[in-house]
Amino acid sequence: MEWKLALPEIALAISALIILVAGVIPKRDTSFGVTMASLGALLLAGGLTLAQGEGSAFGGQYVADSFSTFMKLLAIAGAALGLMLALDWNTKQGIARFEFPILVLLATIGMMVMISANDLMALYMGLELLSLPLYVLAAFHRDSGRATEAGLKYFILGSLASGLLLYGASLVYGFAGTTNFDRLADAFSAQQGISAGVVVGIVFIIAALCFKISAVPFHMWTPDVYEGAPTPVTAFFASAPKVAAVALLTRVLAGPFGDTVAQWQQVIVLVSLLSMVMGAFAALGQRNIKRLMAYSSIGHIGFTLMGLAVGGESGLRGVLVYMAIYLFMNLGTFAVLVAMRRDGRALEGIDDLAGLGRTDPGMALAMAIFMFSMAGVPPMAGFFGKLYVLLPAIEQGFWVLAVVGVLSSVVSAYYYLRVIKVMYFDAPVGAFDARPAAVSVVLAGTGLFTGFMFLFPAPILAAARSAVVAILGAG
Amino acid sequence: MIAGLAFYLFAAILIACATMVVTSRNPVHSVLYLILGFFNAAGLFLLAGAEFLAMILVIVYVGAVAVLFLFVVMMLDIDFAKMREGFQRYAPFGAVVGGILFLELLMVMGTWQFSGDAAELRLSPVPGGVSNTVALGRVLYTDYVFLFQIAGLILLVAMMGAIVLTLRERPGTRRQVIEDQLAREGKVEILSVPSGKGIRELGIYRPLPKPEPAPKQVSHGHGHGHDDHGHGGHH
Amino acid sequence: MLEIGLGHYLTVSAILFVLGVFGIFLNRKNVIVIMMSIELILLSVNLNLVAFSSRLDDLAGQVFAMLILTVAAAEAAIGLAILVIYFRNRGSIEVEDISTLKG
Amino acid sequence: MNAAGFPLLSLLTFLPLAGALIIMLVRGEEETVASNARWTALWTSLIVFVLSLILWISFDKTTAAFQFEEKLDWLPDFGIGYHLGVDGISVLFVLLATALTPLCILASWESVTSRVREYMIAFLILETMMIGMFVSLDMIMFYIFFEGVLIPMFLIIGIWGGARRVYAAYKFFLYTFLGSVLMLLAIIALWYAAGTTDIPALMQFQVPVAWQPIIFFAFFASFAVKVPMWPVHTWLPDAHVEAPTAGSVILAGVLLKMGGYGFLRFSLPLLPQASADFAPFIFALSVIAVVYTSLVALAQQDMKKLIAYSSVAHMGIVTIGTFTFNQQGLEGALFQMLSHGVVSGALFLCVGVLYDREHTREIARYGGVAKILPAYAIVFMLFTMASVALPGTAGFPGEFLVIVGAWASSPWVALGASTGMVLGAAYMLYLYKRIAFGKITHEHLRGLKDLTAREVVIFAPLIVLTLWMGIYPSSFTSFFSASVAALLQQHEAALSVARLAGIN
Amino acid sequence: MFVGAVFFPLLGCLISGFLGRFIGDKAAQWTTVFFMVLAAACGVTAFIDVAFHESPRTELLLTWLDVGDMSFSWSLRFDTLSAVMVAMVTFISTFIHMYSVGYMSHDETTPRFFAYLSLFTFMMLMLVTADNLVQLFFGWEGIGLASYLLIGYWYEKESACKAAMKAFIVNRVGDLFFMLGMALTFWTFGSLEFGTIFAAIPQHLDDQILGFRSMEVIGVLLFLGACGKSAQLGLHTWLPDAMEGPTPVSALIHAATLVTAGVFLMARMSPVMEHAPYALGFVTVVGASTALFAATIGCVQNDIKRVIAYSTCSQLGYMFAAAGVGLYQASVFHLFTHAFFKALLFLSAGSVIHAMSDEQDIRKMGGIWKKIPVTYAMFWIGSLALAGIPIFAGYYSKDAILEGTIAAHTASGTYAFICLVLAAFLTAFYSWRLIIMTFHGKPRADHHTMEHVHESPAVMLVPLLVLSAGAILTGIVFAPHFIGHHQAEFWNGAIFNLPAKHMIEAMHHAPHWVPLMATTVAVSGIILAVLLYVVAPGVPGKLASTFGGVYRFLLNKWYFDELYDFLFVRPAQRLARGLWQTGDARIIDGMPNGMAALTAGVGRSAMRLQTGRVASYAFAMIIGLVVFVSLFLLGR
Repeated sequence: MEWKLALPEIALAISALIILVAGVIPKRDTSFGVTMASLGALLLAGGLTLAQGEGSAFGGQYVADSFSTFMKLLAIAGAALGLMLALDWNTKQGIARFEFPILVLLATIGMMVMISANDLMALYMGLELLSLPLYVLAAFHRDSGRATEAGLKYFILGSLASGLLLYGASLVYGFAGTTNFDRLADAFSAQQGISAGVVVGIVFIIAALCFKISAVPFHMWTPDVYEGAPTPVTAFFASAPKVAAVALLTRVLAGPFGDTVAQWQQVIVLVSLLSMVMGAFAALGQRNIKRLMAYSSIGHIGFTLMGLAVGGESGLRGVLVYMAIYLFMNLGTFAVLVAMRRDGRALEGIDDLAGLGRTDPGMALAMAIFMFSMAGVPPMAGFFGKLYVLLPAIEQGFWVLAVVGVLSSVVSAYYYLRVIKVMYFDAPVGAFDARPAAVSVVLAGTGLFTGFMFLFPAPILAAARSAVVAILGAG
Repeated sequence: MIAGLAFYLFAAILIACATMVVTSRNPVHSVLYLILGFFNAAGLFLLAGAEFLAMILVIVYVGAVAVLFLFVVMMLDIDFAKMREGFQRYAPFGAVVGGILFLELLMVMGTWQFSGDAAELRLSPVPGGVSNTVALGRVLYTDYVFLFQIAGLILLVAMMGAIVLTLRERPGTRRQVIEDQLAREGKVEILSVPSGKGIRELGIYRPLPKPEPAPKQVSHGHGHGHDDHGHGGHH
Repeated sequence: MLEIGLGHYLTVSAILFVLGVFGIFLNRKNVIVIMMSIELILLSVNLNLVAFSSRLDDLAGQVFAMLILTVAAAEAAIGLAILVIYFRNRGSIEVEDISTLKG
Repeated sequence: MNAAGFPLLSLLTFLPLAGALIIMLVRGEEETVASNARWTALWTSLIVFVLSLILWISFDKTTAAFQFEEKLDWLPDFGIGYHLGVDGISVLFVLLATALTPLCILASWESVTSRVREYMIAFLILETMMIGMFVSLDMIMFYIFFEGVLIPMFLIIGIWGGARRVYAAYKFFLYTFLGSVLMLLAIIALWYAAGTTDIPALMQFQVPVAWQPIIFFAFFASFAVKVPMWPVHTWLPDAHVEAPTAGSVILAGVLLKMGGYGFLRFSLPLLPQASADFAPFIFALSVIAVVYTSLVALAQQDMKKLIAYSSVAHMGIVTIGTFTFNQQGLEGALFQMLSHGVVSGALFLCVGVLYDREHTREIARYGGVAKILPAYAIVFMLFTMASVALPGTAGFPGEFLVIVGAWASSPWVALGASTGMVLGAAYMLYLYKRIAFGKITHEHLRGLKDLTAREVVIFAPLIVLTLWMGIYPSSFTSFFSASVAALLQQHEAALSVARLAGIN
Repeated sequence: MFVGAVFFPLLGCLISGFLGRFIGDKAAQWTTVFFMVLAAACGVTAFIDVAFHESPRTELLLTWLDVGDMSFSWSLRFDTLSAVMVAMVTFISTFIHMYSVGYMSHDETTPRFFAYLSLFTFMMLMLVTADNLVQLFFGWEGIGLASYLLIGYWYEKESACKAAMKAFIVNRVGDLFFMLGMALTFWTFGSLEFGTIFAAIPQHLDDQILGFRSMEVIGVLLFLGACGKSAQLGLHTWLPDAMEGPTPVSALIHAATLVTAGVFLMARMSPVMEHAPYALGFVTVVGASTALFAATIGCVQNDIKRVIAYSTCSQLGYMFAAAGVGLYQASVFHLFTHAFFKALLFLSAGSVIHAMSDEQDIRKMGGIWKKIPVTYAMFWIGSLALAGIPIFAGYYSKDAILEGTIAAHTASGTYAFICLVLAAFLTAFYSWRLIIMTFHGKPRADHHTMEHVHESPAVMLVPLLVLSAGAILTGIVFAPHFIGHHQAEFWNGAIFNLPAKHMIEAMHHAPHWVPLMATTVAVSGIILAVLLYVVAPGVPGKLASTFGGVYRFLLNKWYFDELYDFLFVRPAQRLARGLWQTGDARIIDGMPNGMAALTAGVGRSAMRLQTGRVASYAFAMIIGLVVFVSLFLLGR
């Protein structure tokens, strides 16, 4: 057993337990200390991930390669930034409890397991280890009807998705006699072809993973949950778990199901198309900015899936680059949402941003950068994300995807512009409360990344490239 | 032969129970049918040779999960009279969709094929000569220890989740303070209480807890329930 | 006919699965029933796994099923906890009422 | 590295950005911030302008090759590089951009009073984008700058604009965005076909004939909106009307040229066959644009809207010239773009002068201004005449060359293009008459002051340029003659190759 | 000298225009006059130098445009043709400047006026000295601008503004054809420089464009261009309205110089025109028709300046008719003499108006000849020259034209002859109608005006005297050179005649009754005028009421303005409004706006899908699943 290989996960798990114990014993409120400790743990896990070797462990259930490193770092970053956003918010909202960071830590372990999963069982366990804390986190504001409704909806639909995943997994297992990805790949690459049953199984699995990344038509939970859940939780939802789920989907589709590409490709194409269109249109009439972001994330996932549908080295790289960029610009946007608080009341309406350009130019600037970036206007980072999926899409002749993609980005530009319009063109309605330091840090970091990525794109691109090589080599 | 008959019996009851779970008016009945269904599923597991799982199903599922369901159903104090009947508006269409799904599954299941190399690809072939439980035990803590540990974490999450969501520290409730208990002087006074007389007479009583505020009743069809923010979603 | 093969198990499981699915999207009663439907789906999965496991002579399926049982228990706990707090907030667990968040 | 010995083009491109950063760091009282921002922006843009004069001086006019080249790896995986350079076609546009920006900043000196810091930042960023677009020799970079322009312009229109600014800003943004995303696809398709996005490399590449029409249309979608051509021109009047004066100047002066420049830089050299095939289509649209928008301009009640429509008509001349495929037409188109940049910019400034004093753009609110503002009347008259292409002013050589060039394509196109002469005279003179001539019917006009020293400083260079370009245009055409000749030669060669292929 | 002749006026213009405010009105005026005198001196010297010492030359100034095969420069071409024009323009312009000093003395912004006048002169000189078509076009448009400014000089008058705009825009219509003509010229001859063009003609005789000979098309296009400037039938409508400008302007621009630019163009392009017989025929017909048409209108107009304006129009018709039959020499000669006598007439009219306190309606004049005898005399001289009474300048040139048309022996020539003879009759008639109504009879002005009637100051009278000398003498002095036997040496190749046609010869051999007839016709016209307006003053009124339709038709200038208004102006306005409010706002903007509305609609329905119900969400998922599974199973 190469336990050492899984050191990041193990370290994180042990830290979580220790922090849990440390948090539960004192009688006073320990949430701040616990959060700090959790951030430290995440940092540690990040460091360990960077230092992680390559190889597989636990009878092939766990695999570490540069792909997993890339995605894990993103996930950890997402979790850490999410925690930072939550710090102040939870206190002000009266839900500052030390379990929160620990749940995030456990979810992060789940994500890491997912990303490193090389077995359907590990996949499932990772997914559940991610999902269960998320259900709890969504309902974390337990005195809020909206939060609990969000949690309940998320739970029901999530469970259904798990059911689908399991059903699919059972069919795949039944076909191949194994749940290990490498062996599955062997089974699917065999000459005699594959049965209808396993194809159905694959579809079920894809459907379930599409649920996690909230791709149409499995997206329905997203707007409601995003709106209902506490804002930092939404920030977390929209970032890290998406990265993990995309990683998982990528690994599954590129690895074990790589040889059945003809079967699943059209599904991904369809899902991608629907997601881009839905994300563009349904957001148009939104007044709640969290809901808006939910639809926006659906649209972005559509773009990501475009890369996945195209496949190949460049397509998958597009996926990774897109996710990396999406993660940061999304967290940045949510940092602004977290800071939307006036007279102690948290605000969620787009109109509440009115006049931000005057009352808080720095934050407005950051938000404008994020919005332009999301709309895909160069030179913001978001443009490069889109570019890197469009390039392979056209290279491989996916014209319809590309055209629908860019057109939907025009439609979605409308609502991103509306945010900017409200911030800059409308008269101020009053200043927000002072912005917490942690939020400022997140804003500055993500803002600089989003605005100036074009100057030094090489590191991310190189990392994504080696990650893709790793996964394609494995499959 | 007997196995065959048993299969049909268990399968029939299982399906019937499942149907009742879904269609039954009273959730309590649903839970009870669910329990019955689990028993029958356990029977099917037994027939398939998975004794350990069958037992787990009975113990964990029936013993814990289903009872938990029952408990919650009871606890929530649902007004069954006001429970809505029937199915969604789109039931016919939904039934068609479900029917198609079912037919497709049947079609697939009916013509099940294994991968040619399935035998070679197996990870944990059943070892000969040991019982199912032993065999499982051998692999579970070795080959699958990783997953086992994760399962542990998942249960931890479940525990934390349940606590963090439902535990309320009410003023007046007394928590167990172990130190206090340990530091307690051995002055436990044993009194003989005459029957028919209240503790009050003996002078030992504790204050009653404050009445718990009744859960807010929300009338049906009320558009906005408990909205904690002024800026709700766009309706 | 009494020769019980894989197909029989799979069929039963498929029926269970579809019943579970029906239970989720067709019923208008309360959410607990939906949760029970999910349990039905999981049960059907377990049945599948056990059947395959027995047919393939492979333990992985059973291990998988066991993990599923564990997780399902945890899931049920969390689900019910959420349900309880939801009920506390809204005083109802009817399916139709869980629709404040929409659009 | 290049003739200048240092990365001149990078410096030109990013210096304004540096200025913007400096302004961003300015702190203090609102008044001092505003004044510091103004001065910083002015000095930055002036330095950039002076630097750009190096281009003017040391540009080698005898060659069609790219000069001042800079090349670095940037996104190497897809063969996308950081590649800058200018040739005869682009060099003057750079100068146009650098020359107009300080004027615009001066023009906003007093008229922009709110959020001056942001305004100046937006303008400097805009300058970076504009220069970057003209010096980019990589299509992706080109696209980035091309699109990047939208951001500051959107804000300029939206924040400092008039009453319907939001609608105008949206329309501007979405129209151009829609067009340019299609161009992005075309760029990617070209990249796919050629394996590079490097423009000089692409020019050596023969795009498959079957692909050309679709790519052409994708480029067309973007450039036609930007130019703008009929019938996708309606964003322009709205944008112009609502934008602040300086915004209009830049919009008309430089941004519209991006479309024409795009046609010259991409459509013609890269897609010779499609360009030739669709030339009649372009002609038809352009002639319609000339006649249609000139007529519409005739009916306008708003000064800026009128000039905006006149821009559409003038740019129609440009597109005609671009697709004539002869030296006269192409050089005419280029010259027309430059002159239009100066003249329409100046006209918007003229409108701005009145607007600053009277705060209305409605023509009917003026009349008899010549009596009160004689110096202004002279300036306005000069630019009016330049706008109607009076020989001796900047407007003439371009229009003349285009008409001559168009005749070679088809006399009817030339006829269509030249109707602009009559209609243009009609609407411009009608405008001038209503504003400057007539009795002073609005007494409140009597108190107006004539041009201030600042305004004289703004107009003086434009007047000089207008006359210079009219009287000695060969000092400008000499910059692009070689490049245009090379472009045409290559175009011809490509066409004959295609013809041969067609025969075989 | 050559450069000076052209650029002194510009200098004057700049000084007066930009420094006028600082150096004062008087200084500005006299500066321009001074520079004009210098220019005139240079111009006349240059004329003598070039025409009589046979030294044509071209002064190269600056490369203008150099584009591909197209290259032309700013340069001054001095051959006899341009020298004649330069001399004439500078000379007349100088005196008009001088006259203006007096005429405009009460004006507030005289520097501006003189700047415009000098600018005009400069542009005209650029036109006539152009070495290429483009520079000619520069001058062409330049004089258009200057005339726009001058007509609209009193910009506070609505009618002046309108007239100015009308002049510019109508001219632009002609310019459009000029522009096209240049384009075709370039593509035919590969150059726009006169020398190169003329040299290349033999190689391009049979070039075709759109199924016609290129030469013909060029000819027609350039002539249409000339029509605009020279107010030929169809594009003449601006000229009468242009009388809104100050009278010296009318004299300079609308009599002596600007309007003759078209004729100059024909003469300049004679090598091309000569090879375009059909175009020439067209020129003849249009010219002759204009001559008659304008004359008919001139008979009924009541505005003193308008009458003269129509007479100008008519005389231009003569010139074109001459050019059309190939007699460019006669055409230019008439141009030359006409410049003097028409300027004289206008300035005299100005003097009358000045005297009458700015009254222009001849029905309100009368009985003033004793009060302003010099002006009266001048008017007579001008009219005599105009009517083509022997000895006076007009006689020589007009006679030559009539002879030429009959001698051409072509259908168009004959048509032209008939028209021109009729026009000559009418010309004499309306000229004397004008004289009689203006100066004779009972005073019809009010008492107050009559008291103020006075002779103009010397600064105005001197130019009149000089011009009258010209109106008398130029014919007799220059006829031998322009159209006489020395013409070949005089023109020295500046004008080209097809060797085969021998028009000059033919003209000289025209029937002897022609000059006699011309004189007879003119005299009978005068007699008729006297009969109608002196002997039986009631008759014109009766005639007018009897032939009411004809009278109104003529009075309203053949309803050309109304026709154009109906055909072009109104439809254009309606179209403009329609295109803007319907085309742009509804249809074109309707597309994006409709698209936006549609998008919003789709967005709303997408939002409606999000019902908030868990069961529906689950259902959506299941539908998706079923669709995908079906897709697979069916797709396999």
